Amino acid sequence: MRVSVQPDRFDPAAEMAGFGTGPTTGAVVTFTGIVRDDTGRMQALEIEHYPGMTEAVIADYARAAAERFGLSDVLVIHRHGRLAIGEPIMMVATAARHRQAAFEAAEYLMDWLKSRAPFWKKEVGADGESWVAAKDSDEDALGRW
Amino acid sequence: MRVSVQPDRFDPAAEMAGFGTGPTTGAVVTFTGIVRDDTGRMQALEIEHYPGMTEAVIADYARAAAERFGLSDVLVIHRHGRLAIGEPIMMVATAARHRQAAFEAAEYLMDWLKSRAPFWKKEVGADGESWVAAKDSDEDALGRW
Amino acid sequence: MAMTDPARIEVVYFAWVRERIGLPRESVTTAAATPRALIAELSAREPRYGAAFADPSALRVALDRKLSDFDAPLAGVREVAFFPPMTGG
Amino acid sequence: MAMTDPARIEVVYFAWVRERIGLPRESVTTAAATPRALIAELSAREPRYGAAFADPSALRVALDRKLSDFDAPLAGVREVAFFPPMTGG
Repeated sequence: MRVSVQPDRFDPAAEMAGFGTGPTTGAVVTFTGIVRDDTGRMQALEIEHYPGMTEAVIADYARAAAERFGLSDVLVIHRHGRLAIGEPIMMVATAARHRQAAFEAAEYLMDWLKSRAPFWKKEVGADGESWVAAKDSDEDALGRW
Repeated sequence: MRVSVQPDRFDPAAEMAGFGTGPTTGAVVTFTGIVRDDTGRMQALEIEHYPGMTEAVIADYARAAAERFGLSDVLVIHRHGRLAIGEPIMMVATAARHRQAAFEAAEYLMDWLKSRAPFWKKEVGADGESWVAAKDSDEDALGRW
Repeated sequence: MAMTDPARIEVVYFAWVRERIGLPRESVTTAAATPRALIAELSAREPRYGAAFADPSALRVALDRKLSDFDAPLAGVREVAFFPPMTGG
Repeated sequence: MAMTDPARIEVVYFAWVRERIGLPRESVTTAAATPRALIAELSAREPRYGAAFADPSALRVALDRKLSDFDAPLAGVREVAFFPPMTGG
């Protein structure tokens, strides 16, 4: 298990190399979130977080996912600070015996991190800055777990 | 969109590099299937396929997934021939605006390829060879789509 | 058994169907109108076909490389494939 | 308002709560027994707190870095954080 909360850019492909090797792994799922500009006017994404709490919350969910879905490995990387369009924001990787467990664990982690890890996103654009509002649908997604 | 049916080993991390770049991609999901030895007595996995039909079936499902889930990119690699324990069997990657579409498209592709792409797996072990039987649960999984 | 004008068809086998029949493919001249009629005709020939085709519910059929069913018309089809349920992914 | 013995607590703000209050953190000596009592106390001080805390349902609170609720006891807590709903992932 590895958890990293970092300002530095990372390379999802490089992080995937060597992840989930071992004789009991039959399935690896990765999720990468990328800074997207839907308006054509965004210049950067600024991510604030709660140092100390962030790492602890992510590690708790990573451990919970590993236990619940029988993972042989789990990885979470999440950035903070100022990110340019197209840069990776975060990544989750899960390794399990079977595909369903690997998929479910990755979605479980994404759903919980989205609404429970103390990060706050602000879009910085040509027209000014605005905090990204939490979506009801993200909170609702937790109901399935 | 890229589809490859090949005997050669591939590196999932290297395949992920450069996948799903572009301003409308906010989420990338990858799935990698790996040869697993549950018994401790397996020596290799042999995969037979139906040349010509295999490529066409995979391309059809990749196109269907791209349309249904609004993918900005999709990749499927599937090997045939003799594979050693720990080697990647196949990989699916999906790129979309949002995480739910990327996850669902990857699971959709996996579910359909599992039961509809003309591959047949045989486990080669110290005690002999045996064809892997299709699971009812894999056929049942198609009901959700 | 449903019959039609005799035609030359490539018949292709995979996995344990191939192993039981002992051939990956063969050309067959047949008047069978459907895959079901074709496996009946082949099964009458030699026991190895009977062993491969004993339980059609354990088999799948593709006509010209498209998954089909055992009662689909064979007219105009050039390649028929018989195989067990797929185990990809 | 629920009160307890006055204690020195670190109060931490994030995102637009931090921006409205104009501070990332401050030490507060308070007898408030709960986060709800604490925001009432702070809101009475200056309008910028009132602006930040106007709608507690739009806020989240963490006590010693664990997500909690506005009616949890503050006794023994060293760090209280107020922030909007998280937008990670």
